[in-house]
Amino acid sequence: MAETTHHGAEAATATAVHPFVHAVPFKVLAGVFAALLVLTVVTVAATWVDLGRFNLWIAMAIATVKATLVVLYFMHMRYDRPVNAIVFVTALLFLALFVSIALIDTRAYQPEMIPGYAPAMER
Amino acid sequence: MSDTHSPHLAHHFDSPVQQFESGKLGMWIFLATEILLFGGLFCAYAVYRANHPEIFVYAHRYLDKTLGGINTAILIGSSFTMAWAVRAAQLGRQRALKVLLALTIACAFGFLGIKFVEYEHKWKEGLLWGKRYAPHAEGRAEPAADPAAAVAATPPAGVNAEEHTLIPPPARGPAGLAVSDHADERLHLEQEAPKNVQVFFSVYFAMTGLHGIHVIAGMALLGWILLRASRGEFGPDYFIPVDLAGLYWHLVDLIWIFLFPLLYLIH
Amino acid sequence: MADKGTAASLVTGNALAGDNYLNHTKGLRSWLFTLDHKRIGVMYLVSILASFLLGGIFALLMRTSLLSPTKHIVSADTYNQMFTLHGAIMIFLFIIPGIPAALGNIVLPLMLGAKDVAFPRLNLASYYCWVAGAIFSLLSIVLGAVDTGWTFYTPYSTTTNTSVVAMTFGALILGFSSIFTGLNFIVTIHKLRPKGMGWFRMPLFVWGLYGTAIIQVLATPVLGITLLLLIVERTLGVGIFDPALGGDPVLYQHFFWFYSHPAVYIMILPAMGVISETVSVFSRKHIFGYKAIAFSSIAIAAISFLVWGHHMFVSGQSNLAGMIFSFLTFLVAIPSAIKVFNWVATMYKGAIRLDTPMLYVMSFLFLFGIGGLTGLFLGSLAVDVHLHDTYFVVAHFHYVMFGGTVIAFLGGLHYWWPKFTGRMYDEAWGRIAAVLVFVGFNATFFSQFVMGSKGMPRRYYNYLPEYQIYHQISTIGSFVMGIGFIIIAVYLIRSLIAGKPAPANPWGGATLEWQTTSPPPHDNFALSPEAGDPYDLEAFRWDAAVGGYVKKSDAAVAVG
Amino acid sequence: MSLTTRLLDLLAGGVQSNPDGGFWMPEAASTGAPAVDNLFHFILWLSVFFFALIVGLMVLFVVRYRRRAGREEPEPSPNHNVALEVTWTVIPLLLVFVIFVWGFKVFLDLNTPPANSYEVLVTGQKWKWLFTYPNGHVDENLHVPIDTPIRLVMTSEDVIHSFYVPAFRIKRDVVPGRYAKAWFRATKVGEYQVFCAEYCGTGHSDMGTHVVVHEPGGFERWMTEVADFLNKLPPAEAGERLFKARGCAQCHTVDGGASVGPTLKGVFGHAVTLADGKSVTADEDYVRESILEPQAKVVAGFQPVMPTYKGKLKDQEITAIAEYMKTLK
Repeated sequence: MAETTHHGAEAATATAVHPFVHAVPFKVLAGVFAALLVLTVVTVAATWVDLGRFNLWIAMAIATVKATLVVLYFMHMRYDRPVNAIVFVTALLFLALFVSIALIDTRAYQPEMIPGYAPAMER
Repeated sequence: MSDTHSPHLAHHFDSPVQQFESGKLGMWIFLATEILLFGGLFCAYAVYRANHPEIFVYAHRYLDKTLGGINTAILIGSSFTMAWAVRAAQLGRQRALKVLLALTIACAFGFLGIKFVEYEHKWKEGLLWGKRYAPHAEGRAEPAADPAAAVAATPPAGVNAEEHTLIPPPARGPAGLAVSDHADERLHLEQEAPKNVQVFFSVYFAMTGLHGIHVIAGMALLGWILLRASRGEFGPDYFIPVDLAGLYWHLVDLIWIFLFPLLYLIH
Repeated sequence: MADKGTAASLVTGNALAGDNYLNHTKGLRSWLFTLDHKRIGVMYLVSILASFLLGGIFALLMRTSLLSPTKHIVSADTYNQMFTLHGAIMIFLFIIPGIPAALGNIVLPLMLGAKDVAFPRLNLASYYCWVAGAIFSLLSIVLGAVDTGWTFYTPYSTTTNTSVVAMTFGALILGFSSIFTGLNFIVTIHKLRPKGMGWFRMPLFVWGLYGTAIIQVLATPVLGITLLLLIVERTLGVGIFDPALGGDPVLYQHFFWFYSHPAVYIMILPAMGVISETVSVFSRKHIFGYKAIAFSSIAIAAISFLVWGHHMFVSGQSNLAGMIFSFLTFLVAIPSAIKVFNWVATMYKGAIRLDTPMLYVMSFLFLFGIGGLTGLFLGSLAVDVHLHDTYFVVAHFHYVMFGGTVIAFLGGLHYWWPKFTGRMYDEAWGRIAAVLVFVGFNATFFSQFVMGSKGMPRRYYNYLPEYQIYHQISTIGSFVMGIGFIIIAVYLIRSLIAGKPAPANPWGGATLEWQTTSPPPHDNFALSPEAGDPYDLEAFRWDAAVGGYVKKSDAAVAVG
Repeated sequence: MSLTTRLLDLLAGGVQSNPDGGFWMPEAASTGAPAVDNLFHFILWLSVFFFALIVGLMVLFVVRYRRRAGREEPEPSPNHNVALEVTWTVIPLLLVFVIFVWGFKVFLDLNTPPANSYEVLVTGQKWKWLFTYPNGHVDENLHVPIDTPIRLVMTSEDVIHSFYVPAFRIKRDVVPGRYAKAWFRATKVGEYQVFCAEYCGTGHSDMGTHVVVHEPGGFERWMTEVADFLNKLPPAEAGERLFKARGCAQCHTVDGGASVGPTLKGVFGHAVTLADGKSVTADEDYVRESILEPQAKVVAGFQPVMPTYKGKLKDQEITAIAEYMKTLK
């Protein structure tokens, strides 16, 4: 089969019971859990400080760190085959393109918006 | 034909490894579709927030940060128990698996319960989406604006009060100044509700609603997994369903990790 | 898993008399609950052909009504409903599942030498999603047919009193069907390839399906959320796209085209794959520029996501966005051009046999050539301003979708027909019908280019008398095309009953599906085949005793 | 005239000398039209060349290399050729880049009105265009002077429409909730068709009108004449003109036929049954009320869908419409 090699090297580093089983050690799981909780507190705490336009980016950065932890450890991506990571990252990439191109456009004609203007559509 | 013929191996796969990896890849692709599904809502959020930041800054204060924070912690907790459950399945620890799955489902109930409290609160105050947006004066969480004035200023349906212009006033929503000057935007917002606050609540209900539906679907899925686990179906040889359900559940958590700051923590 | 075929089948490779997937189990239930990809593919095929018939009837009714500028056989509202249903049925029910879900389902695992797709149950679920989606879509006809155009543009779609919700809900479910197929195919291609088939030993049809599947998986969910938002906007008043509630109708267009432009490539990529297979086999030549064709499939899939704004050049999007989208649109033209050059180069010095599938290949190159080149007009910002929403656009996408995808679908249908039915169709009638469809098609749609560039807007019930001559030519052409399709239907159905039994390899193809019997057994292959170069046609030679092609190395065995 | 423009003219089949538009294009009557036509014909001839190349080679190969007795097998030839493949990638790439830049340049010109443009407000509604001039006059046709840049600021009352004048090669979607802008400078006196190009419902294909391009001085004469028609014409005639120009005729017939709204034939002075069962005499007061507050007394058997004309029709105009209604017997 083209891609179905046993990943023995990876299995050896973990509690291997079966060639393709990789159980994440409990310590790692608990550590990630604790980190996520701390980061949740941090992201709430960050709203007490006003950094102007960076507010959004800081909140997003913290959320991204949290998401990365979840993906890497809870979702086993660190121990997984790279093709799964490629699928995931591709989806994020296309989402980013979708949002950013839509944003380029919308910002350009924002001043022309006339809120609530369409009387005949009143239902 | 494969020599290690497990009862869980479907006829068209050659080996359990091939089957396992196919399942995992399939699940990741499914998660990719979920990301793009929510992506549309994230895109709508980004576009409206870029266009009308004042609406988001004004309206997010009607959301309860504390409840949102608790819900975030609950979901993270459920993700943790889920990841632990997968570990238990891989190691064949049947009792731990069942307890952890049950805990995960319990967390999901907790999340939905709190979500219900939040929704009910907004329902009572009329802080609903688009056309249903009709805020009441009493019982408001924050005294940020005078909603009574906002309601009064809404022109009666079908009547165009303004003369000599082709452009009638906003058909719906509280009247007020749209903030164009970003410099003193915050000052403004302390006092007056911007136009089209309902846009925020449309986005809020669309995003949390779709997420809530995913939570419910996840609970059904986990319930089924728990049922199978209680029959002792899973172990080191066969834990794909637990693993895949876990992946789905983590994605639900992942989306909430972004929704929480985007909706509750605007400032 | 012994071959239960008769002695005759051992020689010719025809398994009609012996055990095959058609007679492996019996009864209606064995079909309705089948997990066999071939049976699911056949059910898809029958279903989409029924949809094609329905959509075609709407088209002919419209064309008849347009014979006169103001005198009609239907009312304006009925006309509007008919073009909407024509579009929605043809796109969501026929052409998107057309090649991947019907032909792809039948052929893909065979080409990979696999027993089935990776997730057979999901495959069946996909089919029943299609059925459910079709029921909802057609229900909308009864409930007050939709009159929004297949694009469901807001605010028209949120204010019209027709049953938009039923139709969009149907399209939403059809989206799931499409996602399931795409997901299944990606995993199948990644994990179920046989021994000896590295990525660059895959048949180009598989590459085409792979590119298609990527788009299906990444774009369709956005259609899902768009239609969901449209549904809640109509039912609950969530005003994401409603200008009266502070929403933005142009955002709907961004959402819609983020799916629906890549969807155009869902339609054309597998068609290109079919052409890659057939042009090589019927020229008896190794495909020219294999890697260029394979990579261009993936390039098209990737870039196709970034060109959606060219549907919105006059919607009021910014000049910057217009520029980006126009540039990327031209960029996506290049891989398509590369493919066309490669196909023509494949024919060079070949031994070309003009069987029906090859006539469709020629037809495709001609029509897709026009369709692709007229895309240059529409991708160019200034010219598109004039041509947008005219019949020029209608003609352009029919040349690409019909002249490209449907013609390739017909080519593929004839090419694989002997494989999955076990019978040959009537070659003479096949050629006549192919020529009729080609001639009728050009009459129908070329005149639409002219009237479009002269300013005739699309979706018009009444029109100015100066356009009448073009409309009349178009209508006459559509009837010629209709006759062609009737002929095809008749001889294909006849071949099911009285067709000559087909050999395992009637055309001399080198891809794996030709190495099993026609029709294939339930498990596809008695022995897992080993893949070589999928275009090494020289390894096969005609064997008169078999009535088909045999591997040169196996020839001795077959005769013996 | 530079060599390139001459060459382009030749390619374009002499579009500039052929303002009728030739085989492909409609009549050209604005400054933007020749620029678009030149590009159109450039792409056209480029396409014809490549199409002839592809189909020509295909036919040639089919004829020469078809399988026949004595030629059962192909001749050996390479499976790929890097030089060839790079060539047929790079040349089209360069050509489409030329088309892209050219198209973008013309597009910018089409979208950038000169500073001193004459501005007309355009309102799209189901299924009618209304044009409001700076002096407040509203007309159902777009009257413009020749050789003057005209800037259109467009809004929609209901769904998306699209303002399309083939002879000027301009088109712009008119989206509710924002202003759409377009401009042109007419170069030929005459009447040109306006279409709605974005599907908008039952009457979409009838949502046409005309651009009337006046000779120098003619526009001003027309404007002084129409701007004062209320005072110059007899009230009933002025009312008829308003009735047609301001959208009444889209929903009300004057011949007794059924439509979205009740016919106005023989209504004035007679009793009308209302939706709530009451009856009212259609006098001046009722007509006035129905125009300003259409939902107040809806005629039995009709939906309350009429938009208000408050702020859109002046008293004198309403009186004129009432006068016109008196003549409909």
